[in-house]
Amino acid sequence: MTEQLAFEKSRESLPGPRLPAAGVPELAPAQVLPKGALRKTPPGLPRLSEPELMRHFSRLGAMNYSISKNFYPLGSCTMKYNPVVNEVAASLPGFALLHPYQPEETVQGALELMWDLERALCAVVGMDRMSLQPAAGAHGEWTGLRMIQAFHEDRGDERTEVLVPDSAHGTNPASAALCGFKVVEVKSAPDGRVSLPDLEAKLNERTAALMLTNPNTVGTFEKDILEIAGLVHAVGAKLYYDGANLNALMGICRPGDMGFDVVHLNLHKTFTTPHGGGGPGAGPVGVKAELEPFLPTPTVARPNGHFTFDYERPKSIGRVRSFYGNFGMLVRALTYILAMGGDGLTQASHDAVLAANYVRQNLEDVLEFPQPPPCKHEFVASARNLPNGMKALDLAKGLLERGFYAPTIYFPLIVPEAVMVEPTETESKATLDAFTDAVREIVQLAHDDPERLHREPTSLPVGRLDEVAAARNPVLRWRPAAAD
Amino acid sequence: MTEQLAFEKSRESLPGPRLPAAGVPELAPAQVLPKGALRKTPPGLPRLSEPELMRHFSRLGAMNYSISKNFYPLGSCTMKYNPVVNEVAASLPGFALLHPYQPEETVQGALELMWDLERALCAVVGMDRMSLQPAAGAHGEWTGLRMIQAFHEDRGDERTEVLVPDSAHGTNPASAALCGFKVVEVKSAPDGRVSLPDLEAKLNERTAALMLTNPNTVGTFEKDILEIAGLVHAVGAKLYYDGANLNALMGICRPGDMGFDVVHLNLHKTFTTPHGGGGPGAGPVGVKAELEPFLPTPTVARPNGHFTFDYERPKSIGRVRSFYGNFGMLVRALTYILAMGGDGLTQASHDAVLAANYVRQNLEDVLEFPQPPPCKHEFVASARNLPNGMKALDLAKGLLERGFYAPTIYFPLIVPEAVMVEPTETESKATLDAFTDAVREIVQLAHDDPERLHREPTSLPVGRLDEVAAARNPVLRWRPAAAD
Amino acid sequence: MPYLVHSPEDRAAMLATIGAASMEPLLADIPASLRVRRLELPDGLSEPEAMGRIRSLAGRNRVFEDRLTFRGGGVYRRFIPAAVPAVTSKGEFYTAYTPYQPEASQGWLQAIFEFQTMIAQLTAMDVANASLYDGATAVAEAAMMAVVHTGRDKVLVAGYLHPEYEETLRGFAKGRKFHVLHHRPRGGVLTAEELEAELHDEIAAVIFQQPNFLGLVEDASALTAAAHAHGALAIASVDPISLALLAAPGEYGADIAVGEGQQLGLAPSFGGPHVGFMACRSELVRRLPGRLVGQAFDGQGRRGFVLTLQAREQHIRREKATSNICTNHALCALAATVYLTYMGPDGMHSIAATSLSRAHHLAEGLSRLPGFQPAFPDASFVNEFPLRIEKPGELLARLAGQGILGGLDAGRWFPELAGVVLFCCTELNDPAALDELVEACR
Amino acid sequence: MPYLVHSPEDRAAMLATIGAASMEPLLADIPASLRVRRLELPDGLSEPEAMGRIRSLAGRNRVFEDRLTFRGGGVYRRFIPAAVPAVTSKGEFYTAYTPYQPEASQGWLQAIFEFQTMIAQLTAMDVANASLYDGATAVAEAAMMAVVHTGRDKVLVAGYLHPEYEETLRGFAKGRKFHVLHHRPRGGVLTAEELEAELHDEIAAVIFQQPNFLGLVEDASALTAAAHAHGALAIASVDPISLALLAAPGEYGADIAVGEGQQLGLAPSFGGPHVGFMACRSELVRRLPGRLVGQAFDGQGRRGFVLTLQAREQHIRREKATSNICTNHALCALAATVYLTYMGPDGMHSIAATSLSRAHHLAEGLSRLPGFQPAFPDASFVNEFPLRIEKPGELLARLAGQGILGGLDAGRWFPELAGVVLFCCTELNDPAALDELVEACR
Ligand SMILES: Cc1ncc(COP(=O)(O)O)c(C=O)c1O
Ligand SMILES: Cc1ncc(COP(=O)(O)O)c(C=O)c1O
Repeated sequence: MTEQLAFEKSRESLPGPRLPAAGVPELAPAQVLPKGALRKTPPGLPRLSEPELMRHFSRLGAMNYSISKNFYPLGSCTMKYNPVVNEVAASLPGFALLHPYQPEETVQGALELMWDLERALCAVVGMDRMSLQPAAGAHGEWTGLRMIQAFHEDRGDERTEVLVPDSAHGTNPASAALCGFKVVEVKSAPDGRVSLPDLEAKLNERTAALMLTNPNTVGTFEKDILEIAGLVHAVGAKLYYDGANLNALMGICRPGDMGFDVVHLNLHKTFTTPHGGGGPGAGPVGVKAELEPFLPTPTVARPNGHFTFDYERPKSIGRVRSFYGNFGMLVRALTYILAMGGDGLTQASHDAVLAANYVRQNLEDVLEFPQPPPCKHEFVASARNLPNGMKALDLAKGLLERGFYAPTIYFPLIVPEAVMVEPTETESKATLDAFTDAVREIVQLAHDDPERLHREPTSLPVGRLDEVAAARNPVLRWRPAAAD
Repeated sequence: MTEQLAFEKSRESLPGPRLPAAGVPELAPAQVLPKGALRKTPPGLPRLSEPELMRHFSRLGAMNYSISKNFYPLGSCTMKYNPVVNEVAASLPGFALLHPYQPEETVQGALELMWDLERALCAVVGMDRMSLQPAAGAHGEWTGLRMIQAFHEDRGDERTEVLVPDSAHGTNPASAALCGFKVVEVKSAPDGRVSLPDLEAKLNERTAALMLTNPNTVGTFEKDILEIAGLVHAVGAKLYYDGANLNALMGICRPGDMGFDVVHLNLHKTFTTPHGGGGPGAGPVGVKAELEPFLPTPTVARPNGHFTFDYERPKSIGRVRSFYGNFGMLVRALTYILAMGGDGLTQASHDAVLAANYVRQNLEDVLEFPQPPPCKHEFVASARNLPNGMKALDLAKGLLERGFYAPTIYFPLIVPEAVMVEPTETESKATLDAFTDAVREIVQLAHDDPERLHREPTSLPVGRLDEVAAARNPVLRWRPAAAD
Repeated sequence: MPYLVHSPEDRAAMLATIGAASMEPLLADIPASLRVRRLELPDGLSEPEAMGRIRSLAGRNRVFEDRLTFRGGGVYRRFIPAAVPAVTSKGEFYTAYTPYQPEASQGWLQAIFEFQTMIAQLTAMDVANASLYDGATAVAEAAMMAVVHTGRDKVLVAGYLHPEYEETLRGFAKGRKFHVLHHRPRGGVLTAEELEAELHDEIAAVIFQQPNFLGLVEDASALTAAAHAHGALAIASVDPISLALLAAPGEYGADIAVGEGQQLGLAPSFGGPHVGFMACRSELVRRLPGRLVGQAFDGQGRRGFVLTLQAREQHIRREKATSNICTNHALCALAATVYLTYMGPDGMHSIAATSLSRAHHLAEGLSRLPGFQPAFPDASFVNEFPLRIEKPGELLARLAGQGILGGLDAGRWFPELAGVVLFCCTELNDPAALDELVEACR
Repeated sequence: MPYLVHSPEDRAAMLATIGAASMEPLLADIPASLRVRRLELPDGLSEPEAMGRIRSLAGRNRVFEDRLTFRGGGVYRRFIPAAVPAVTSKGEFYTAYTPYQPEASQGWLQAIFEFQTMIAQLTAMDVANASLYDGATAVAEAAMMAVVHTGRDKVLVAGYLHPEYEETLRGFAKGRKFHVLHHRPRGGVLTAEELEAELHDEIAAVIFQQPNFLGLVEDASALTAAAHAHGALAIASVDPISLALLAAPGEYGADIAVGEGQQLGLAPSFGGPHVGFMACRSELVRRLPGRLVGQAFDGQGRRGFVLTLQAREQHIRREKATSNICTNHALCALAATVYLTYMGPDGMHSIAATSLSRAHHLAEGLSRLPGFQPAFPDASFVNEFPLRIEKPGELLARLAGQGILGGLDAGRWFPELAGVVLFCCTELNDPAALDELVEACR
């Protein structure tokens, strides 16, 4: 069942909500503002009563898949359980009501929280300092590359290229481009790892950095990482770590020890801040000491027991957004780290790897696996050989029909009909087994009744939507009937 | 899709949650407790991790109808919108964390809140004082009857009977019986109102009270209420008001002016405290001055600007439960009253009456209406003449299938195949129209394809459940497989 | 106006459908003499203004810290997992009605079925109901069950039952016309001999609290056996957390177990809403008050849950019902269900054992102070204990001044206990807090 | 351990299925030299202990009252209807991923479609995207759109743009290799003549803030016209609440409207997460950064919503994408959607008009004090205004001591504005609070 838009439920004569009266002499805007500055027609917002509003959004919520509901096997997204206590923490008035420009002596707790979180994250990844400012992973990538750019410039070393594996997430090349770099693609070897010969061929004195994630996007550990780091550093370039896949490694090994110079993390993946239907996240960036001078301003310092924002950082790339970062997400991440501890985070990564290998093993006979086991926290299968020409997309829709979300499909680009599954450490064995059963059932259906599979999903508010038509003739907003 | 029980998801070796260590010398229970006092086998509670727990209850929530989801036409239940801000109010630490035995000077705000609420409710119903102690409507009825009992006893007047109309809610006779009274049923006239001749015949010097609700349970105003009150008072009995139907009358007329001596209210109906799937509610009881000495102890007093609990009430019936009532619900009710104000409550009752008459009118040609219009906040139809022997139950199940909850059915008992609809003031015209359409569709289906209607609902987690078998062989708990 | 949904046009259209020119025809059957000109309340406030008033009321209360709250007496500060309010604040649960239509209410019905099972497991009884208002009315309902079941008209309160529960019971007894006797032991807890002397064949039930109101552990087996020897039912009012350590009512043969569930995930909230629970032996199931959820199957054999054995209830049986209860405390029962699921057996044991260790540590520390002594040194306790103190009023006022909500003055209710103060400890009173209390009592 | 789900048996069974005796074979491809012995963090805490630490951090911050907060500068205390967090705290929304699979994500997709529409309506522009990180990066993204669209490599910041937005913009410009010029007017607001003098044909866009950082109302039409006269785009960074009163960017012909949505139902939260919004003319739609939701139909003709025009985005276009943004600020956009739905046109007008009346009342009151004077007496303002004060630092410290978060010292960023303090008023600063501030400033 679909739902009317709020605009369609609106009634023109419904009065607005009760709000405080001014209580001082009321001014008409025209009394104090130039005529030309005034709005001509009031904004066409919907008019709904509060009961209608709450019902509207409750119904929309019910039309939506979420972790609350069931398993989210989205590879590369680390859709793990979001602890409810984190939400309580972030909404404490002592955090939620702080103005960013309050006097520093009135926000010592907030600064200490940032200080603690920076150190905890550094401990996990083995870096020296971190900026908590970037708002998401891509923003962190851009920030990291800007620092690398500034580092090279500072040494009078002009470097114009960033190397990115062909298996990389789209944000890597996009961030590099946004930073003014030329993007040079590095090929993957058949096992999904970086091709060392190709890397060597492409590294040179123009190379500013190589961006990698490890485990890589096919879920395999880059076992030659020390050699890779050596090659990169040998030409004077920096090694950048895309932390989206950190969930495999906590307490097991550290990017900092592998030779990475800059690391971004996705607190909304590894550190359980909720994904929120597409953010807000947080993408802290860690660096080795050498790059510290270039960190965004301000950083948090503690000159003599008192916390303060440090703006006196002449080599800094400056701020990368307003204020100090998505502070509310930082509160959630620290709450999680305190609850998990070093022991808990380590077990989490072990369990994430265990779950991925378990699901992979259980699907071994129904899907194709371009890479040999073991995987780390995720794996990529190929739906290329599904019966009757059924595709990864059909598998995905079949899963929706059976009460699961779909894996990431058609990424990474190096695997045809890619089906990328990341179970995370917070899904029970019973759930993983039910997922495997659903995949098997779909593969069987592809064999027995491909027509039916192709019609799925049928039990959701809508069936397969025509995305091609939607993009050809985009309708990106509602318009009042008259204006249509 | 049904859901496993938490017990069925449990795994024996799953460790419990992290909890604080004692931090003092740890004692084994056997060190300080007599051996015979110790538990032999640990309680067989389920072992679930927090992620499983949250998913479990989220899934149960999704299997449940609620006001959040859609219209609840349950007659007599006043299922109106529950303002979300009320929930915020009740969870303020300044209320939620108060111990009931804190020193009075540390709970002045709580006492003032109770004082304010008592006065506001008295203003709505026209009574002199009120006790906020009862936990629900039925508890309020019992409390009110106990006061009437004590009042008569205090005057040496032994009265053993309570009159209750045959249309009354089951709690009325049950409360009277629980109070040791003999219940005498008063007949309803064909129009659903109290039969005056029958009332006169049954009133006598043994009568302690007549319990009424007005509008009565068929949704009709007892227009002879002043005459009824006269008759009741003439024999020295008291008139009791069941406030479940107050939603029709706020700002229009007051039970106190009609001659009622005792009134209970359901804050979980008229005053928007959420019904919570079956409570907690709150059932304050108001009295005329004459009955004030009998109110439960303690009441809130303000001797000299300072609020205090008054325990010095020698004629009081004593307390009717622990502490001071469902305080959290009182906070919600006062928040609602502040937001609505006298003007808002008045409009609410007008709108409730309007909505009921509107829906009634729209169903005039498809259902039978034993009582003529106008109704007040609710109406009762009869499904007696549905085609092909379809019953009120079939209509109810058909509504579930179409995304609505069912009206109250088979109550009041005086209407055969009763279908009791209370739209409330917080359902939009669009929703009411959709409901009417659904009823029409079902009546049509009863005509066209009774078999299909009889199979409904088909789109919910389960179909019609065999309640007879369930009661014949009751399984009221899960048991571990071994013990089965 | 807040929470109203109609535009003036909507109202006009609805009136037009009805065929009324205004609201007046719809109200015409209300005698004119009864119509009020206006509701004598101030006009409504906007949400921020209403909340401003409410916040200012909340601000006029003093909130003691969890760790410095040592007062119990039936309501305790305990750790409430964030998962509990996260579940109970779901609109899907709290805006639902009692699950009359089972097909559309499986979520609630299953949750109640789980609650019933958990209470049965915790008490080791056969069955439990869907909840009652609170611990006090649960005792009263249990007494009424016993009166009906045995056909006798007296119940005996044996030992220190919560005084407010006893007062509540007396009110119900007055209505239902049975008698409440009581016996208060000199030694804080009852001996079987003392009880025996009070028992006779007119007694429908022996009601005792475990641990009793003073926090002391009764010899529940002996009390139960004595009751049974006289044909009376044994009704145990139990602390649900203590059941992780103490013998369960079902283990010592009690007939009905009742109690207050506030400690299972509910805020103190100035005394309510909390939740009463009740469990009993199978033989008594048809005498249970209130809702009961049972298993049922649909035509396709799918398992579901329904309200069942409704022939006990007011809406079917009216004046012959086992109780008048209708709306109960479902949402509080849901909180308890989430709490017990979170804790599991290990969590319950940890909470109870930590509380016990800390309480004994505190009792020792306080008893060493001059002017403090155990009120009943021979009795054992779990996490609440009575001390005899010279000037309790002064001490407690002094502690409050230092932000400590000290023990509860039992002399308020029991003249024989003048000077006796009950201190309690939970997992929230960290060791440093215990030290602070001892220091402040010096 | 919290949030982990497997029992030891589960783990053993999973390893057995895999055919591994322990975790080691699964980690064997990690060079031994890289393996760490242990993660150097303390062991985990129970929930009450972790929250104890977190609460103690929160407790070390000072929370100023809503009514006594007069500091804005991009982040404002506004009334947040309880409905807003009630919606955004639903697990159904906040635990969802970006809605890649539309059939299972209609709730989110429709909410974003509604957000896009509301932003378009508010700004009177053709289309809006699904959100950006914040107001600062929204300005930067808009500038980059203009640079690409015009093929020019300079943007002009005209007048007082939020200094942190300008700094952010400069960072993006460094990377993308375009130049940021700026002109700060002497009179607080720009005149068309002043602007004209700065304009030339290499300028891709004129970027201005309305009201500007000082709270003053720019002549947006004139600035827009001047930009267009030189083939530059006009980018307006707007305050969404002010749009209830002030001409909308679409009304004066701006090409791109951006802004910070914090005031639409989001807590200050020490500066984030908030939400950036962006709207533009239809011609620019394929240059928009980030997510866009569009209408689509299924085989049965049912309307639904999908992520669309993805050929702009990084996951399809990689280095050729319009932006690198992936995760955006959807949940904050949802908050704004709920807020705007709650307010409707009347509510928005009421909030804005009340703020305006109060701000003018306050400005008058403060300006009467000795040592206080309007910094730019000829300029008009909505609800934030600059005063010139003798010793701003001392005054603000004194106010803080009295629990008042006074205005914002603009001299911190702009040397020419030493001694200028920006005061703001919203619907939460009740008249008594205004009096208190004036009194405290005496
Ligand atoms: C491998 C990888 N890198 C980068 C990103 C970008 O992170 P964000 O979406 O937080 O910008 C993602 C996630 O979407 C990712 O999976
Ligand atoms: C008419 C009437 N009277 C009394 C009651 C009993 O109220 P409660 O359920 O709060 O005990 C109800 C509601 O269930 C009712 O509808």
